[in-house]
Order: sequence, then structure tokens, then C-alpha cells
Amino acid sequence: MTAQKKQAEQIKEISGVNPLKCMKCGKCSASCPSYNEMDIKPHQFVSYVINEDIEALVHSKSLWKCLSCFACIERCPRDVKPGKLIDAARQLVVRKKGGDYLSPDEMAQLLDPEIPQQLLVSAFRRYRR
Amino acid sequence: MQRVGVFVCHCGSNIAATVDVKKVAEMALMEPGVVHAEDYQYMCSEAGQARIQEAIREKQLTGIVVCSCSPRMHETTFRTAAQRAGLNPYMVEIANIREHCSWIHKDMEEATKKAVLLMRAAVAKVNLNTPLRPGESRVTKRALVIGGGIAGIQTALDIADAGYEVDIVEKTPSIGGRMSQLDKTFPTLDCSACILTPKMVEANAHERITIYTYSEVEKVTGFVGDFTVDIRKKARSVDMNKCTGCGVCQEKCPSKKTPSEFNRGLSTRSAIYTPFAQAIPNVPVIDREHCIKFQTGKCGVCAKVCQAGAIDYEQKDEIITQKYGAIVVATGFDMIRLDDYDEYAYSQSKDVVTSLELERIMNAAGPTKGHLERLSDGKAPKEIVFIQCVGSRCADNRGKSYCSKICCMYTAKHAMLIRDKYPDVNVTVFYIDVRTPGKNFDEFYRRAVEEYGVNYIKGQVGKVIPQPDGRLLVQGVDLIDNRQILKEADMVVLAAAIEPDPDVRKIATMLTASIDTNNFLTEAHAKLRPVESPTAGIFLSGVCQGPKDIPETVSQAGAAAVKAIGLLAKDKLLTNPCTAHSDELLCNGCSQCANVCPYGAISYEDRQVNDHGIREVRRIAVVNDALCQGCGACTVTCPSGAMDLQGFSNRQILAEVDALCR
Amino acid sequence: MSIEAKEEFRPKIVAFCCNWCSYAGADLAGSSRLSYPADVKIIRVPCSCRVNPMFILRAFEKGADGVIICGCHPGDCHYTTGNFYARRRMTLLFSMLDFIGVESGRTRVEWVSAAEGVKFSATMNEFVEKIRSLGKNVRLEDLRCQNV
Amino acid sequence: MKYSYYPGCTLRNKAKALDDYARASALALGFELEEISEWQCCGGVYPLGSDEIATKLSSVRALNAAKEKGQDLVTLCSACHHVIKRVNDDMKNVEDIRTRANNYMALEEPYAGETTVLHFLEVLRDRVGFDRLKEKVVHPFTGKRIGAYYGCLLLRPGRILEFDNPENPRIMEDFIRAIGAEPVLYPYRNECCGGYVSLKEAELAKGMCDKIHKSASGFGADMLITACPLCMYNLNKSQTGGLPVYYFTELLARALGVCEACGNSREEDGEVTSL
Amino acid sequence: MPECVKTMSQAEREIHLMTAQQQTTQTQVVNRAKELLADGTVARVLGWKAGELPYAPQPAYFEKEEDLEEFVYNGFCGANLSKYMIEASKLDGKTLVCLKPCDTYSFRQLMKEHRVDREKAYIIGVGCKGKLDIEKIKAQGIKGIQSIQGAERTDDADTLTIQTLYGERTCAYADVMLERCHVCKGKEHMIFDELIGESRDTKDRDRFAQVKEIEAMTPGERFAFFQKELSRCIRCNACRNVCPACSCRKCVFDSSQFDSAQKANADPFEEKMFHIIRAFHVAGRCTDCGECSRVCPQGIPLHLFNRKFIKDINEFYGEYQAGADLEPRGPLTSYVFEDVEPGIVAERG
Repeated sequence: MTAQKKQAEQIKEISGVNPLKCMKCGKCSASCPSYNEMDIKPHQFVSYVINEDIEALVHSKSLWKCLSCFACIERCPRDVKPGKLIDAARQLVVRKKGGDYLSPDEMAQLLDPEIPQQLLVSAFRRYRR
Repeated sequence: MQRVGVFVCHCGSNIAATVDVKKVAEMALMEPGVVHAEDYQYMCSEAGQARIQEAIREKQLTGIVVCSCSPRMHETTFRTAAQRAGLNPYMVEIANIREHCSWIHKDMEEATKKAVLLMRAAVAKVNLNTPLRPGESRVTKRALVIGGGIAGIQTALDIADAGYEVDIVEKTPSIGGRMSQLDKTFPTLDCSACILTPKMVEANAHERITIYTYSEVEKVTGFVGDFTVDIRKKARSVDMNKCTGCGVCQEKCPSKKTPSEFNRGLSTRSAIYTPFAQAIPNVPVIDREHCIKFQTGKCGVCAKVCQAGAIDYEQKDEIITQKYGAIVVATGFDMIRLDDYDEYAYSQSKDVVTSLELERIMNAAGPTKGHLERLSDGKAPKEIVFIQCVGSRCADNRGKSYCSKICCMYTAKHAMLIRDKYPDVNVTVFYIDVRTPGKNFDEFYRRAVEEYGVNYIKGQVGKVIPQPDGRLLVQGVDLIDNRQILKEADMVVLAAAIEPDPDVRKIATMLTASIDTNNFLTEAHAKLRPVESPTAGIFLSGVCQGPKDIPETVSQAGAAAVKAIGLLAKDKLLTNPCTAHSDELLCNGCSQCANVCPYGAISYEDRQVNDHGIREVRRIAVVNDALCQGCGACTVTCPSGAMDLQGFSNRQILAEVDALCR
Repeated sequence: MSIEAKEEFRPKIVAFCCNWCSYAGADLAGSSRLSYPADVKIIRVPCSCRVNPMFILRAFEKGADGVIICGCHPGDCHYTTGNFYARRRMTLLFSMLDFIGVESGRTRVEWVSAAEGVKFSATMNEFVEKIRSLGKNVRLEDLRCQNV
Repeated sequence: MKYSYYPGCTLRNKAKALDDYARASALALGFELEEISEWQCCGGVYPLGSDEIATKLSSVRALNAAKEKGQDLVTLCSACHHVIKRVNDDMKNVEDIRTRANNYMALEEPYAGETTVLHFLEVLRDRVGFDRLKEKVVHPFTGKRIGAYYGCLLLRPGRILEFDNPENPRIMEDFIRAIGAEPVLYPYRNECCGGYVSLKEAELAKGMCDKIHKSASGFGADMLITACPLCMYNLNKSQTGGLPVYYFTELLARALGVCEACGNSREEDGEVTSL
Repeated sequence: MPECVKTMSQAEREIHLMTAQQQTTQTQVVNRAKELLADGTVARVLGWKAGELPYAPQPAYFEKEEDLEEFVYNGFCGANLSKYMIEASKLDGKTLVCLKPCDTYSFRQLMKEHRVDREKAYIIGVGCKGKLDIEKIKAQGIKGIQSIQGAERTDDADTLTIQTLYGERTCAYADVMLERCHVCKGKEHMIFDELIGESRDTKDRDRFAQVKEIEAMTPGERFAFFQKELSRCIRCNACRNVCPACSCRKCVFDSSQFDSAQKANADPFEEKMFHIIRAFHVAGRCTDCGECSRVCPQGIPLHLFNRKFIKDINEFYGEYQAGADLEPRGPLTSYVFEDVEPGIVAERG
């Protein structure tokens, strides 16, 4: 199995998503509140996984722009749920050594007194191994 | 003991090249009961058949085995040949030594050995064959059509024109169905009423058509050629014979707040009403639930104003029992409810409407008298957005898995009509795919784009966001330009999925007609028998079988009519003699077999039996030959072996097993 | 090399095929010249639901080494529901045979449509291969004849 | 009536008010929130990777603790609610996760999703009933126009959370009616506030919240209520719309007249009281 | 066997017996049956009468009040009388029938199959605290049995006292219960006109434990196990005759339908397959009453076949208890589209 294929399989496994179910209606992209911030758009995630171009996916800005608001998951008519693919790709990055998106130093700078704990907890959960 | 003849076919070299046909014939003579065996170049040829017939006559054969191609190919040929020579056609068995032997094996010895085994199995079976005679059942020369939409009307007209009596049962107060609610029809833009009304009138006037409106099928018994149906004619509270259709009662009725079904709830109607002006029959009904007289006992205005004295508050439901030879289901469709699609704000904004509601808005007899206006404030819209595939092609549990088929075309129609009549209104269509397979269909869609400037955007809408100023912000995506779109609109039209009328499930159960998970009736064969139900004598017309547009519905209605006529034209029906039979001495009457019978062919009766001197009344399974199709499900369910299948009896199959394992 | 040349084991296999799908699928395999071993012999039944467990046991009794039942795919039955019942019956019967120690590989159900000539042939090849690997069926015959 | 209660980390700290008011209100409404002992942080995000187990265990512990007491588990923070309800669904319906989680946990009796998880609002709706709540209100917010802000976590995925219609919810609106105010329906009430990304993508989150404020004030809301500390934080950061934002429990406590009982009151208390 | 050594004084035992007798279900049933015979409600009583041996009561009809003196009801009345109601349903008048909780499942299953007439039955649901297996008593080394006390008691006393040629012995009630009572379906009667006596749920074992044990064996071991068991079968048909589900007017093995009749001697097939087919024919209808194993003179655990089917049915198609309802369709006469494929058997390995 090529490395690309393996990564693609990994993404499918982590997410539990079958990208082949997608009918390319774009409802995910139509629903996404972060659409304009993303370089790879939600509806394109499926193609990247099918084409096994996971490198592009994991280097995409979109991973960090996704709000995990589940709008795409809720509305997907094909039960594909691109949000899960994005999350899986993010997992792939942070599970790698050195893949942390957020360092404790950086964190310290971002802090403001009003920040609720859950934001910090979740940021660590989402961005770090 | 039978006198069996075995005929081994060379099929040119198809069989003979791999199977030693002479050897097979030679071996056949050693089988019990075999008194004649021969081989020939082409058994199915005239000459081959003549040889078989000659042998039957000369050797007084009581059964024959033809070792040849698949029975699916020539069983009928050989049965007919045998019958002409005076042999019961069910005394013929085929050993398939071509498809199942010579064509798949290369080694002559091996293939010959197998051919001999197959021959032996067939001989063993034919030794146990008994002459079977198809039963006969009579045909009532009258058809029932359930549903009075365009499908039902067309089917009824076609059957009636062929000279048979037809009854239409329609549950609403008028025939006409969904088509009567449409404004214009694609791809020709005819006025729907203009082409439908004449058909309704014709059906009403036809001497061989009886229309029962405001009526429902309540009970169905019997079988192909001989159904007995109870029809409940709901109390109309108006005497059909006296009413002149003047309409004064509807005008004067003080209860006017009931949502109009015909206008999809966009306007109201009186409690005594005809659904629309061209209704047939043009006799109103009193909706007792909303009638002041029925609810409070006080009122009676309609009776007072009716000069014909047609109002009859005492009228009761009436049950009509009628016999039919054939039943056509034409129960049609409705749009799905959009409760689960709140992201499109259907329940939050009056200006988000379904396509069928738009039909009513566009229609001169509709709630806005045909003016295109927003239902919230009556203002003329400047921007209209259409959203396709709302609830169609869904793999989630909110919608339907299928394509509703008609939406692409009617949306193009709507877009075109709006642009034509109101050139200052911009029309945008969000679509996933535009599906236009049909004569002049793609051209029609292209006209919408090219001549009428309708803006088609490939991409779905995620959310419709009502704005404080009453406009609607449509958040969608353009997949080709790869950008998210925020579009302000004054109206949004949803192409909601269509689904079979929910009542069809009830009707299918009564008819024992099979139905799929989406409530569409199943056809007997998807390709070759598309207008017949697997249940004999039941035919399918229109959307009850699957989504289709008007031209398709009308063609299918005609096809269903022809199938029904084909049935009604017969005086008697020959029934398949390979049916199940219950041995009254073995039957326990335990009712297990009826549980698995897909045709409702098994019933039970208390019968006096004489079981070796014991005389007693026993509950015995009885198979109706006309209904039984011979699947054999009952035979395996029966623990005592009382139920057996003619032509494929337990002993016959066991004989084959024995011969093959010898 | 042993003195007796070991004769190749040719199993006896009975295939019950429903008339509407699988028998037609077998015909298609034939007309497409998709070969499978001659060990397989087909018995035509109207529907897979016509197959009585007695037939299967009888085949084993008479020396069959494997029995396969082929019918329309679930949902496609010519008689609408026959194969659904067959499926339950065969599942339970096979489970019972397995329970008493008869190798589960000797029995099989396969759904083959009239269009699946390729599948029919492939299934039969596979099944024969399986039975060959299992060898001669002795267990059912021996069930009650314990060597004393 | 006693419920097991999972407050979560934020309610111990930044959102103490959300917690205090809820407990006081609960007592006034005749039920008690019994904090489960030694709860651990839920992690704040539901691990979407279907192979994640360890990150789900703290939720399982909380769920099992409630099961052992034979109580329903009540949550207040949207994030905790989301995580715990979804983990519970996994434990009930996903065999693989159930098996592996139980292997880690080594409980006396395996946990298989027996506990019912309720959001405080669900308790109000399904157990107390908004009609009964209405009867208990002593200081109704008559004349106030309040916009409910749901956010994502309470509603989606609708099929698992089964909290309310995810596209057109009404539970908070019904709540607003029950405390005597007028709910303002505005379309952005179930859109994301920017949630998790506000740490690193502050601008992005601000943009989201601006839309929410604008939409709500456009439809005439005087204020917003929320159940989520993170939403609260984000909505407060954006001041374009300028609507004040309150936890729904603050208004509840005020309406029930139990504010004073909460002791540890915030500055805003004065403001709420003066409403 | 330390308990067996323990003996009661004669006086103690007599007192014990007397109090027990006052409360026996037997007495109550007899009294009630007399009333019902007298007022014409029923034409006959179907129950048990003492057999030649103290532990072998036989099913019997009683048509007169005085006949009822012979009526017995005790721990050895294992026989399920439901099946007798098939014939009794053809007689004039109602038959009073005594059914234990587990027997009522069979009765309901027979009702479902239109084999018994509910209108012809007056059902007295008799209390049951588990029925006894004489073989298990004998296996305790108790021989020369003359009489047994304790089997008829309805209280929770847990010992049997047995008079033998070699003196008095005792043993624990629970140790000598029929296997089926250890997997009791419960103490509720599924159908009755009136109830007499207390019942006890005696379930203390996993019903499928032995099936699971066998499933865990290798195919070779399984085969050896059944070969050993079935080799003892003498085709006496006792299992078939007692089984309430095996109620065919004429058994398929006795008819010519499958060429299976009159060939038994020539062809061992029938004997080999008899039990498999019998179990298959009752699959989905067998209430697991355990009568087949109870009556087998060779002690073959025939119920294992039925239980294997029940276990599979529960696993594949959802929990099902024959006779628990009157729904006409059973697991083999219904289906769902998503049913497991037969291939699951091979997959399970």
C-alpha cells in the first residue's frame, strides 16, 4: 500500500466516513460559516480523500478554520459528514510528533482574563497531541 | 409404471461436440420405465417434434424426457408438441444438457457422464409426474380504478372505450387529482385545466364509466378475474340527483375558515364546498367537521338557500359491493412534509413555498388570482430563488433516497413562466444536477437559460435566513465558481420530494400487492412487466408505481388499461396447474402455511373427513388454484408434509436428488 | 510415490436453483461458456423457498458431499417473499448441522440473479474447491453408527 | 427529586454564576442537583475520531457514577452536555467503543449507556414543565424582548442530542415565555459563535458574533441569553451589535426571586436585578 | 451425602406430613374439580393419577367425582397435559385441565395453531415449585424406593424423604429437579381460568449454558458428542409422542410424502435425521418444555436440539418465546429484509 493510500485509509477509519456516498451537492459548503476562510472547501474534502491527496489536506488552512459547528454534519443529505473528515485530518496532524498547532508559549500570549476554561481545554485537545 | 421416451438432442454440434449423445440415449434405455430412446440433430425442429409425436403414438408413451437446451428455452415447445400427440403437456420433463453441461465442460467423458446423470434425474422425475390440467376461473367483465387523477381517468377511459364497464373510486369530492392543481404543464406550457377538464368531462359522460367520488375502497376479497370489493361512499350530505350545482350554498355558508385543500392551505373555503370550479361531479359536499350545523346543531343555511332541496343532513355512508375482474391502482402522490427541513425556513416564513404552492399562486383560480406576489405582504417579488432536491436523493433519514424526477422540469417551467410574465423579476435556481431525459426536455431547460435568462447555479443551499426587513437571505454555494453565495430574495421556492399517497399502503395490503420501502407499488418485473403488480389481476398506473411526469403517466395509464383489457377480454382464465395442494388426511389445520403464502391463496375450512374409518370434522387448509402461483413456501412450512406442490412434489424432487447422487 | 495412484476426489454436489433467477443465471453461465466443474448438478425448483431441509439431508444421505441453494437476491424474489423464508430456514438448518459437527462449508446459500452468469460460475468453482478441500462427506452418514 | 449533576470545569471558575443560579433555581423549583464526586473534565470537545477511547473515559466515569446512584445526569454547560450525551450514545450504540471503554474502566458491571443525560433546560421542559415554571415566577420579565442564542453544541447532531429541532428549536423561546418575556426569533440563533477557534482565530470568531448580534437586534431583541460559557465569552467580545448577554440561569433565578440566595453574585447582578 | 443420614423422628414426620397435606394443591384441585363436575361446568377432568411406582404418576381423565380420589398432584407430575387437549377438544363439553406455568406456553402455542379449542378447556393453573427427576434421585445412590414424601408440599421446604427397602433417605429438592426446572421460564401462567397453589421460579442456571459449551467444542468433538448420544436412540418415538409441538395427525416420518415411511429398516437415514428434522419442524414453535428429554428412555438430551434452534432464533431474529403471545407468525414464518445471511454459520467458524 502506498503511503498516500494508507493515509487516506487512516482518514476513512478515524472519521468513519465513506466519501463515495457524496453526490457533490455542496450543501456542506453552503452551510459552512467558515467557508471564506478555507482554502480547501468542505465539499472538496471528499475528493481529496478519494484521490488520496492527503498531503494537501493536512497542510490545508481549513483544518484550523473549521469551527466544528456540525452544520455540515447536520445538513448533509448523503450522510457523508465532511466535518468528520476535517476532524480526522486534524487528528492525523496532531497525532504526529511535532504536529502541535499550539505551543504553551503561544498560549500564554493569547490568554485574556475572561477566557473560559473550556476554551483552553478544548484548544489543547484539538491542537495538541 | 410409466412408459417413458427419452429424446436426446444434438443441437447441431452444440451438445454433440462435447456429449456423446448416442451413449446418453443408450444409457436411457436402462432406466426404469424407459421404453424408447433416440437421438436427433435438432429435436426442436419440425422434424424433431414429429419424431417425438410419432414415438408417443407408436409406443404409447405416458411420459417423455427431452435432453436438450434449457427448459426456459424450449419446454413450451416440447409440451405443445406432446399435447398435439395426445400426451398431457405436464408429462414432459427437460434434462438441460446444453447450458448446464455441454457448454461448460470440455472433457467429453466427463460431460457425457454428467449428461447421463441429468437424464436419469429427469427420468426419475417423470416417472412420478401426473397429468396436470390447468383449472379455469371466470372473469367478471368489469374493472375498478382506484384513484381519479389523470392516471385513473386515462386508464378508465381506455378500458371503457374497449367496451368494458369501469368504476373509478376517488377519495376526494372531485376527480382531477394533482393535475387539476397545476397551472401549466411542461414542456409545451399548455394550460393544465384546458387539457385535463375535457378528459374529466369525457369520463363523467362515458356510458360505461361510473365515478364514485368522496369514496374509498374498504375491503377486497377474491382473486384475478373475480374480485369482490366493498366501496364506502361517504355521506356527502348533498343529494347528487337533486343538486344543480348552482353554488349558492357555498356562497351563503357562514363557515368559511377551513383551509382549502385544493389551494394547499393558501386560501380558505366554506364548509360546504366543491374543491374547484370545474369539479366533477359539480356537486358540493359538506365537510362535517367544519360545518356549524353538524358541530352545534344550529345553522342550516345551506338547506334554506338550496332551491333544489338537495341538502340532506341525515345522509349516511353507503357501502357498495361490486365484483371486478381487474383492479388498477392509480393512487398518485403528494409532496413530502417539510417539517424536517427547517434550515429552509419553510415554517418560519410565508414567502418560502413549495413548488405546488407556487402552482396555485400562479393559477388564475388560485389564492392570489394568478398574481405573483409574496404571501406575507402581497408585494411583488423582485428576486426569486428556487431550491432543487429538497428531500430527494437523500441518504439520511430526513428525505427520500430516490430522485423525484419531475422537479427539474417543472422548475424550468416555473422559471420560464415567471420571466415571461414578469421580466423584471430575477430568477435563480440552485441545483445539484439538471435531469432532463425526455423528448424536448433539455431543449426546454436550455430555453429557460438562454432565452429567459434564468440564473442556474450548481450547488445546494445551506440555509434560508429571514431578515428583519422581511426579505430572505439565501446562503448557498456555487460549486463551479467555488464560492459561497449570499443572495437576498423575496421568495424562495422549494422543489420538495414527492411521495406516494400515504393511503396506498392500506390499499396495497387489501390487494396483497407488494410495496417497497418507499411505499411505491412494486411491479411484476422492472423491465418486462412494468405495469403489472406481482399479484395477478392488479395493475399499476401513474406515480403509485414510481415518480413520473404527465406524459409518462398517461402512457403508463394506457399500458395498464391494455393489460386490464387483455384480462377482461377472456371469458375464462386458465390457471397454472403447478399449484400447492393440501392432503386433507395429513393436514393439521395449524395455519402456518397461510402465514407464508404471499398471495393469500390459502384459507381454512372445517370439513368432514374420513380418515381410515374415523369420521370427524377437521380444520383443513384449502388452496385457491386461481391465486396460487406455485412458489412452494407453504410446502416447507408444513411439518406433516400435507402440503405438496404439483409438478414439483416432494417425491419428485427427492427422486431427482436420489438419481443425481447415485 | 505410493503404490496405489491416489484417485482424484470428485465430490458430488447438488445445487438447488430457483427457476426465475438462479436457474437462469446458470443458463447464462452456460451460454457465456463460463465453465465450472461437472461435479455440480442442478435441480430446478420454483423458488428457494421450495427447498425442504429433507431434500438437503436426503442428498447427504445418498452420498452428496455438498449442497448449495441458489435463489433470487433478497427483495427480488419472483414470488416476492419466498427467499426471505428460505434464508431463515437455511440459516437455522445450517447452524444445526454445524452444531452437530457437520462441516459448515458443506452447505451454502448464494443469491444469484438471472444476469449473474459470472457469479454463478465463480460461486460453483469456489464451492467445489471448498468441498474438495473438505474431502468426502462421512459425518452425516456416520452420525448414528458409532464404531463399537 | 434528585439529579446527579456534572458542573464541568468552566462552571467551577469563569462561569460560576451559571452554576450558582442554576442550583438556587433548582431548589426553588423543587429539585436538587447533587454534584457527582470527583468528576473529571469532559475535555471540552467530543473526540470526532471514531478510534478515540481514552478521551471519552472521563465522561463514562461521570455517566457510570450517575448510574450507580440510579439518577439521571444533569449538565448545564453546552460543551459538557454535548460531549457527555454523545459519549453516552456511543456507549449505548457503538459496540466497539463500549467494549473498549469498558475494558479500560474495569467496572463491576459494564456501562452500556443506561444513564439518561439531561440538560438543565430539558429538566425544565420535560420534568418541571414550563407551565409549572411559569406559576413559580415572582418577577416576570414582562415587556422584555429576549433573543435565545443556542449555538451549535446543544443542537447538533440532532439525531444524537435529540435536544430540539436543530434547525428551528423552541425550548429556549418557551423558557423565555415562561419567565414572562417575549422571545425574539432570529435566524442566527443556531449559527456558530466561532466557538473553539476564538483562541487562535479571534477575528474569525468576532465576525461570527457580529452577525449574531446584528441579526438579533435587527429583529428587535433587547438582550441575548445563552447556556454556554464559550458562547458568552465570544458574544461579549464582539460589541458591534452591543446586546447584553446573560446566562439563562441568571434570568431564571431572578424570575424566581432567588438571586439573593446565590451569595457569590457578579457585578452584573445589579444589572439583571434592575431589568 | 451427609443430608441423607439426617433423619427425622417418626412423630415429627407425621406432623409435618399432616400440615403439608392440609395445604396441598392436590386437595384444593380435587375439591374444586368436584364442584365443577357437579355443577356441570366441566364434563371431565384431565390430570394425573398415581402410577404403579410412587414416582410415576400418569396423565388421566376423571369423569366422576369418586374417580377423583385417585387424582394426584406432586413433584413427579412433570407431564405436560396440553397435548391431550387436542383430543379433548373434540369431545363434548368442557375439559378441566391442570396446567403448570410452563405447560401454559404449550397450550397457547397450540391455540395459535388452532389445535386446541379454548372454549373446550377449563384451565386450572396449578402451582409448581419445580418437578423432580427420578433418575437424579437414583443417581444419588437411592435404590429400592418404596415411597417419597416431600414431593407434594407447596411450602419452601427443601428436602425429600424417601422410604427405601434399605431404610429412610433424604435428599435436597433442588438437587433432583428436572433440568428444565433449573431454567424455568417463570412462575406466571400464560393462560388460565383460575389458579390453585403457589408457584416458584426455580431458575438458577443459564438456559443455554450447555448449548454454548457444545458450540465451543471443535467440530470433531461436537460430532463425537452427538454420535455418542444419538447412537443410543432406539426410535421408540417417545419424544415425538409426548411433544406438544409434534402434534401432527400423521408424522411425516410415518407417511409416504418423503418416501420416508416403511423404509426405516432398510435405510438408516431416517433414524439419523429424525431428530434434526423433528427439531426443525418444531423450531419457532417449541416452547422448550423439556418433555422430550424427560421421557427419553435412553436419557438422550434431546432438548439440546430445540434449544440450539431457540438460541439461534433469539440471536438472529430477536428474543422469541413460543406460546408467550398469540401473534400468528413465528420466527420461521416471518422475516425482515435485513435478516442475517446463512453464511453467518460458516463465518462464525
